[in-house]
Amino acid sequence: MIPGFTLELILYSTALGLVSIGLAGLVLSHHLFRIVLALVIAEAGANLMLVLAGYRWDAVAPILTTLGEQPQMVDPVPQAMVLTAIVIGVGIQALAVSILIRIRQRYHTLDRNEVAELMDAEIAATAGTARDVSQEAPLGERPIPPITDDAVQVRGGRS
Amino acid sequence: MRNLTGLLFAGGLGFMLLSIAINLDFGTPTMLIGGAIQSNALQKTGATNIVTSVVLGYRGIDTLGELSILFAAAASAGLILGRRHTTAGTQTAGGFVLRHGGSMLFPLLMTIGFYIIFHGHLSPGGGFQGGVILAAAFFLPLLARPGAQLHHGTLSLIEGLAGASFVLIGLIALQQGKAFLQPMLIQDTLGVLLSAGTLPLLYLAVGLKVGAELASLLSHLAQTESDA
Amino acid sequence: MTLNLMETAALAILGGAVVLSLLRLLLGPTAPDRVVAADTLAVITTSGLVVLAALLASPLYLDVALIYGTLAFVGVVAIARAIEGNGS
Amino acid sequence: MVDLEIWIALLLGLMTLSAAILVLLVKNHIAAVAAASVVSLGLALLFVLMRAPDVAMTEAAVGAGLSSLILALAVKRLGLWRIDGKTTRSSLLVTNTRREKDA
Repeated sequence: MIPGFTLELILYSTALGLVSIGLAGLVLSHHLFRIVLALVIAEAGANLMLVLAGYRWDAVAPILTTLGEQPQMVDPVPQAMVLTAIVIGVGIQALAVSILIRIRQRYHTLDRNEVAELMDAEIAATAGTARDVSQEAPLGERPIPPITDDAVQVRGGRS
Repeated sequence: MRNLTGLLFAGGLGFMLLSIAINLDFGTPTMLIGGAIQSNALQKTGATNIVTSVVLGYRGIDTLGELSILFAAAASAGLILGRRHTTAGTQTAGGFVLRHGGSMLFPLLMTIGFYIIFHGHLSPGGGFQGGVILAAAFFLPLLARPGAQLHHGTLSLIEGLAGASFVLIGLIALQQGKAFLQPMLIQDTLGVLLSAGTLPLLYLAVGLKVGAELASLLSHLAQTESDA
Repeated sequence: MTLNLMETAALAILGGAVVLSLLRLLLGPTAPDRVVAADTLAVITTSGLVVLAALLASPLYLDVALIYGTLAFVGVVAIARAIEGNGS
Repeated sequence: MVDLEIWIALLLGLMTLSAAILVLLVKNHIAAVAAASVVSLGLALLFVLMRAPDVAMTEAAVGAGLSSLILALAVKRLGLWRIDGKTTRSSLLVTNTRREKDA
């Protein structure tokens, strides 16, 4: 065996790779559903890293099987944290999915840039102002216009 | 340009974590808190599964917080999806194998779920895992027969009662002059099913709450109207 | 610790099975190929968990295999219903 | 024993990482969901190897059952089961060419 090539190193690089892949997917993907999947991967990597923090190479699982003299055990505290983190992760995932369903119903697309553009246009139409063309050159100062009747209707109407 | 920035960000984060890793010694944690918990858990809580004694005994109020986060996620997902349900019968029903396999698997899944919940203080498992299994068991008939409905009123009733009994057990401990949610240890033999004082009751409450929440979340997701 | 013949054979067979299904998962030209490969990996994992429980000499890990075996069915059925399509 | 664990962890880590890359690269969304369930499968085995049976059980229940259930329902509700990854804007056009491009 190569010295320095330990189990912890393999586990750590797996966790590191999962977090990096998840983050890269989070920034690079253009499809919103793919972004949710990337979030799931990054979360899995973070869980692996947390459990690795309490791992001992010469220990047994933190469950007592005999009374009396106990063998060395792994740290139970990170495991208890990860236990609840996984269940909460699935709740967050369901929430993200339901938001995606709403976005799809309203804008009929799931591309990140298109959704952002449509949302911008809708906000601008509701407020009765012109849209910002780009982030670098905004339109300058805009007085808040009085709310007209059709703006009120737009706001309250379509769902 | 934007892709390049993203890749640079991910790569830089990976490099940072790697350079942190060189200075850490994984595999031999010092375990100051963990060691103290391991030597005291059996006398203080009576559970042979030390993870259970950490989740419910030492960090019980954290678990209450996690339950409320899960409740908030499920409630807001239901709020976002709304009440507009699709009409029954638009989906194709499952085939013969799926329908009868689902009916035969339902009692098996219920048994496994309650086994996992009730043995949470003795062997690996507990309320969170058992609750997930219960939710899957109740959702399986919906997968086979799309027209079927889960009764949302009953689910909210179970969820509310389970959450209230979790808090109530904590308050009883407070009333007996202990800290909130401190486990009340009844002296009995270790390692049998009815041991560890109030911990199995707390895990039963957690399991029912998680199961009811996830089942109602899944049926909301399955029955929402799709216009794709 | 030395492995006896049965354990060596079980590990070799499981490793080969994992590699083969992983190849199908990575190469598989269509989506149903990949889904079937994932299902096969779930079955292999269930038996792998049992072998790990035997290697670590502790019956505690058998519960994990039980849960995995029953719930992988539910997940794969859901994915199959999604492939079936015409849900709307 | 430790040597054996290293080899097992190497195989599982490679499986997890390649499935994670596949999640981001594959075009079809259903295949991506299947690959995500493979990621959590590898994680459950790694947790068993790290002597954490509680966490492994949670990961097995959530990753194999509930997460793929939710994501598969989402694929169905979002109508992604017939759309290739890139061409999201017109599902009509994709439906015609789906025979060739289905992957």
